[in-house]
Amino acid sequence: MKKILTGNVICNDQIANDIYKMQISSSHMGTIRAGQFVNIYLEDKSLLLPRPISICDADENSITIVYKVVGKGTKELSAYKTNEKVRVSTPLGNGYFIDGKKFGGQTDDYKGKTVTVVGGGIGVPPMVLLARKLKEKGAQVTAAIGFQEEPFLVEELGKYCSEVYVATDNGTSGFQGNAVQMIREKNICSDEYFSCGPKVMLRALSDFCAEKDIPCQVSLEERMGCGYGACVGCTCKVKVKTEQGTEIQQRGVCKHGPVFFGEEVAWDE
Amino acid sequence: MKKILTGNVICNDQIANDIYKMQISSSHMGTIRAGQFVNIYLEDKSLLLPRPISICDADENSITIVYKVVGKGTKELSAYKTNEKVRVSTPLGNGYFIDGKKFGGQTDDYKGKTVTVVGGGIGVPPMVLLARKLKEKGAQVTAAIGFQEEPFLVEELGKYCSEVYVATDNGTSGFQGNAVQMIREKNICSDEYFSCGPKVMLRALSDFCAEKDIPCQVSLEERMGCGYGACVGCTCKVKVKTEQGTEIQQRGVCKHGPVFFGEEVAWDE
Amino acid sequence: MDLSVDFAGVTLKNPVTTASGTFSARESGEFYDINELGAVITKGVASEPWAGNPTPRIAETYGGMLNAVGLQNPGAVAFIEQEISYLKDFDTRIIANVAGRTIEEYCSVVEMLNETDVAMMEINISCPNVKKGGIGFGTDPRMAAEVTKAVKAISRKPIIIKLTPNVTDITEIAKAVEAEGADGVSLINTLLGMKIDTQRKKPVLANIMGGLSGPAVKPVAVRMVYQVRRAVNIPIMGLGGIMTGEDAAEFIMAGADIISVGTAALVNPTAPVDILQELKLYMQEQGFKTIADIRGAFNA
Amino acid sequence: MDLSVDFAGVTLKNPVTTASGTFSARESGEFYDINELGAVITKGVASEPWAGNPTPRIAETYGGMLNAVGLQNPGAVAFIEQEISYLKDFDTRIIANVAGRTIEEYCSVVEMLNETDVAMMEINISCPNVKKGGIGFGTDPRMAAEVTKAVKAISRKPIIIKLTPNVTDITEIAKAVEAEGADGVSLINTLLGMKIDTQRKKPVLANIMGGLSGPAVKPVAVRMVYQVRRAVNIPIMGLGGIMTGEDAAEFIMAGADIISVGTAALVNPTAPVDILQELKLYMQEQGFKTIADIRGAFNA
Ligand SMILES: Cc1cc2nc3c(=O)[nH]c(=O)nc-3n(C[C@H](O)[C@H](O)[C@H](O)COP(=O)(O)OP(=O)(O)OC[C@H]3O[C@@H](n4cnc5c(N)ncnc54)[C@H](O)[C@@H]3O)c2cc1C
Ligand SMILES: Cc1cc2nc3c(=O)[nH]c(=O)nc-3n(C[C@H](O)[C@H](O)[C@H](O)COP(=O)(O)OP(=O)(O)OC[C@H]3O[C@@H](n4cnc5c(N)ncnc54)[C@H](O)[C@@H]3O)c2cc1C
Ligand SMILES: Cc1cc2nc3c(=O)[nH]c(=O)nc-3n(C[C@H](O)[C@H](O)[C@H](O)COP(=O)(O)O)c2cc1C
Ligand SMILES: Cc1cc2nc3c(=O)[nH]c(=O)nc-3n(C[C@H](O)[C@H](O)[C@H](O)COP(=O)(O)O)c2cc1C
Ligand code: FES
Ligand code: FES
Repeated sequence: MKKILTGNVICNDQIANDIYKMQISSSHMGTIRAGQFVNIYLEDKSLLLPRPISICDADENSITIVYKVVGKGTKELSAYKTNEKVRVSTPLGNGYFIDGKKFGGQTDDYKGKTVTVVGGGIGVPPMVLLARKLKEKGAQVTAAIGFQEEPFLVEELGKYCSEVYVATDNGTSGFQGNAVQMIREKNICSDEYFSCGPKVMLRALSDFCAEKDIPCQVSLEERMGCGYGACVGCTCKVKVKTEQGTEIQQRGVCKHGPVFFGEEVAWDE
Repeated sequence: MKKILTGNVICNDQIANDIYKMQISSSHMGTIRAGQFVNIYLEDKSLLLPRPISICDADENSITIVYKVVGKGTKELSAYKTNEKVRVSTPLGNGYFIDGKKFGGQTDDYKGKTVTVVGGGIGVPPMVLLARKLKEKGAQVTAAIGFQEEPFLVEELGKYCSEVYVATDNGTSGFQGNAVQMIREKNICSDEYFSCGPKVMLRALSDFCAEKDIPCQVSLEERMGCGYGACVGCTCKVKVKTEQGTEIQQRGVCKHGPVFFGEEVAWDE
Repeated sequence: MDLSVDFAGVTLKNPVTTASGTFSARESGEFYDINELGAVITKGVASEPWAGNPTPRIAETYGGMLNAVGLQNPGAVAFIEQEISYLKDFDTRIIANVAGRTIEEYCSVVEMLNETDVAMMEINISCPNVKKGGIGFGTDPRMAAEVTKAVKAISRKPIIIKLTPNVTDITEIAKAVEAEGADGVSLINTLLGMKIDTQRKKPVLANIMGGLSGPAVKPVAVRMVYQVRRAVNIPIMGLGGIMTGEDAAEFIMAGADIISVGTAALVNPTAPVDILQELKLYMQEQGFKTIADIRGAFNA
Repeated sequence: MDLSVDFAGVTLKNPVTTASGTFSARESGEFYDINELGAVITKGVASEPWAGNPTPRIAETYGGMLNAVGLQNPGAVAFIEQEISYLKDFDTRIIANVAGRTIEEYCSVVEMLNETDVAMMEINISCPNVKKGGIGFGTDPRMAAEVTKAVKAISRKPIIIKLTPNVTDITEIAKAVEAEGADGVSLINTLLGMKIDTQRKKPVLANIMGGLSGPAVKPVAVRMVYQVRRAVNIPIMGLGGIMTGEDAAEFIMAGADIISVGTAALVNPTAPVDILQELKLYMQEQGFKTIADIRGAFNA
């Protein structure tokens, strides 16, 4: 059964401008797949809906999230102190497909493969757990991450990646430009790409991978109601091959996603 | 100007079953008259309206309130810890008329007078400050206070009263019955009576005083909106002598009260 | 304590149901045991698949939310195959919520559902009537009556008409559908609302307007249940902002026979079963033995 | 930055006003400087004193409140003597809110106010029409038009008609009053609601039903302002749940020319001036120089 748990804040630190990292102790989280998210239920009673936040990292007894303060909910979160309670769901969504169970192309065995995790801004956090899992599966992992100005999670990614390429919009750190431009210019090659970030970036990466005919997974974001598939609030459009040719169908981002294959997403719809 | 201040909780202790005493540090409270109340503004954003609570006691830099947990708002209050912030208005309402300014009958000079403060249940708290002020003005103060079961503030009243008579509905402490029955049976005589508590008790006291032709002030309670006279939510009916005889008029409890003269209240309306 | 209720000729083991559009059999079933509920009400289903509205479809408001899902649904055939066939094995009643843009569309869904395990059908007449320029069927007593008459003529299951609150006088609509034989009414659907993002300077919802639900609207819902209870004799399903067991009791006092939990299930996935537990607790505290006792205790 | 606005031919130094029934000159003036506001709108006043409803008149709901004050007022004569004569010395516009149970009553107040310092009159047509069995004037376009026509014929000040949200189509009412010469409309008045105390098993309000206001209703208000803006050409005063400067901007984007602060002033006595400050801050951040800039930036 899925559940809403009450966890304890282990730490909640600002790691960059407006960016916070919170570690939450919570047993009973169950199996966690990279790319899954949790719903955070707020205390402010004027705000009813949960806030979906990607799992950045996890161990037996805790999960770590990294979030940006953009409104009242994340503002509330940023004020939580060590040992305060936080209500959080067990993992939601499918996460990245790296278990070789779904979709023929993927395999559980990443030995000898090179993969690149591509994160943009607040899409960087889920890349940490993903890089770790991919490394555990034997892949050689590269990270290509882009920020507006101030990079974060570079060190964490460094633990699991052989190389961490950083881009910033204004060039204050690393490459000047976005992560996909950097991949092109630095010719960062891989057998597979995994990504989370702004839609424009995901699309650019998807186009890049299509050109090269390399598999690519992207994590989409959509405004959510329930976060668990009950309200049909969060659909995106995907291309589905049917007997009559390709059909545009709708998929719940929270339930069928948030991760989709780049080629599957109907970017223009 | 009236204000909403942010005070600090100095202490917030349970003093009886469901009854709490909170001391709030707050400079800038201005002059405080006995029988005035403050509006407490809550943190729970689903609850918009302030909670009116009588001032139980006050010194230069703090006020003390005593409240009963009856719903969500008072439940929230009961959880406030020392040093937490609490938003509170400066004093509201008129309080008891003991300054001889209003209404011909009253005089500032209570020397040699005997007065009785009569409190019922959660109407007992404002009697503490009142007893103190009356004692300061030279009166000999008696307290007659009634409770359902568990008495509170007996000691505090003892500081300012020559005698504190306690009644409980079930007789577990002191007199068995209500405060006004006790006054009648124990023949607690006075030059003036002051009271706060359930409407039935106030009325019984008012009847008692009318029989004896002794002045009597009662503090009424009404469901409030604003608490400062803007919304006309909290009216009560009073008898007003006009040229055409006695007329029933409406008065705002928060603004013109909460204290009225017993003979003035139109109890049957 | 006996929580069972008879509603439009069907016995429910308790009065708690899930509001249409906020319950999905498999997904909600991952959080609690569906068997505990008196009935489940499924998402609006039309005769053919509907794509619904573009995203964003959801906005949060003070104590409430807006949705403009636009009745996205896979059509009755897929719905029966996927949802009803799954739900029929649970020990709970199935109430199917039916959408349509013409009377013919409503009727076609009702005919298909006649053959299934649904216990009743709830007709959502807040849908825009495409033949009448998109005006909601539910805002005009005559149109509401027409839909009711047409579906009653062919339905082999009890018909509940779901009323919209966006009307001057909801009792008029309730009386009109009662006169045409509706077996019950449910209310309220969402209030039409809108939110503007003052940072982006545009409406939050792609559809501009959407339906307001959640605790913010509860006082309107309770008022309407109270009014409708005094206007018609058919049973009432009450909903709109129910978040707690006492909220459920409030609707029952106002005149509801059974209640539905909608937005609360987004705020807290186990809300329907939690509310059922709280309702039991409340009844215990008050010494109420039956649902009828709750209603009986109320005096206005 | 220039916050001034022209509203129905009257210039206000800024668009922030106080909603009728939630402002009292002396009492509100104990918390802030009334001179700061664009205008103050006074409590509903009738030709003769009204006693209003019995207490309790106030109930709290999730993110909102119910009131059933019942338009208690001392009558126009006392009102002019006590309130207008006090307010006229402030550097703010006075808008008098007018109540009536017959067209004659409305007209009699308007005649009395003609002679005073009020800048405009806001006609509250949510009042029950005693000649038509207590149906609100504001729920029927014909009745709304009749009131408008009658008061326009005698008023020497601009007439704002205050619309009720408890209608199927608010644009119909807005168009009807525009056609009869209303100089502006204000919306929304309160939504009809009800709350039951499940411990005491009776309605919280002595009057059973009351008017819902506060942030809970804001999405309904914004939607109606947006709809009315597209239906009529006269200026709009927007209100309903405004709690912050950005809420005020939201109403302006939706189509309001000026806004009113009601329930917020009970939640926080200095709300009207706080909201004005926040609105200025928001305009600064966004680089807006005038109120028209806010509206202009919106694109649906
Ligand atoms: C699957 C998923 C994973 C996410 N992971 C992360 C993460 O790891 N770290 C992180 O900082 N953010 C993440 N987000 C975005 C995060 O959910 C929003 O930033 C957050 O809900 C905003 O809440 P708020 O109350 O602070 O802002 P609000 O005041 O509600 O809104 C401020 C702005 O935030 C955006 N927003 C609000 N709610 C959502 C929502 N439910 N989905 C998307 N955008 C929204 C809107 O653009 C809005 O204008 C994720 C979103 C999704 C859907
Ligand atoms: C002038 C005045 C002075 C008061 N002084 C005190 C005091 O010193 N100590 C104390 O414990 N209480 C006092 N009260 C009562 C106190 O305001 C209420 O108990 C409190 O507001 C309840 O808030 P709640 O959220 O806990 O309860 P809610 O959940 O709001 O309501 C629970 C019950 O409390 C009662 N109640 C709620 N709001 C009010 C209100 N504004 N006025 C009266 N009754 C209300 C109702 O009967 C309601 O059914 C005073 C009330 C007034 C008007
Ligand atoms: C996301 C969402 C989807 C909804 N879909 C439907 C629907 O398909 N058919 C329907 O009749 N009502 C639908 N509704 C309305 C609810 O069933 C209910 O009437 C309304 O939300 C009020 O109840 P609540 O406040 O408990 O949510 C939907 C509501 C929400 C929030
Ligand atoms: C206590 C109270 C009294 C009111 N009295 C009046 C009134 O006399 N005349 C009127 O037109 N509106 C009256 N209203 C309605 C408000 O002016 C306003 O239209 C409504 O409350 C919505 O705005 P808000 O959510 O900002 O309060 C009253 C509202 C409240 C809360
Ligand atoms: S957010 Fe409710 S279905 Fe995805
Ligand atoms: S509570 Fe608003 S006038 Fe008294």
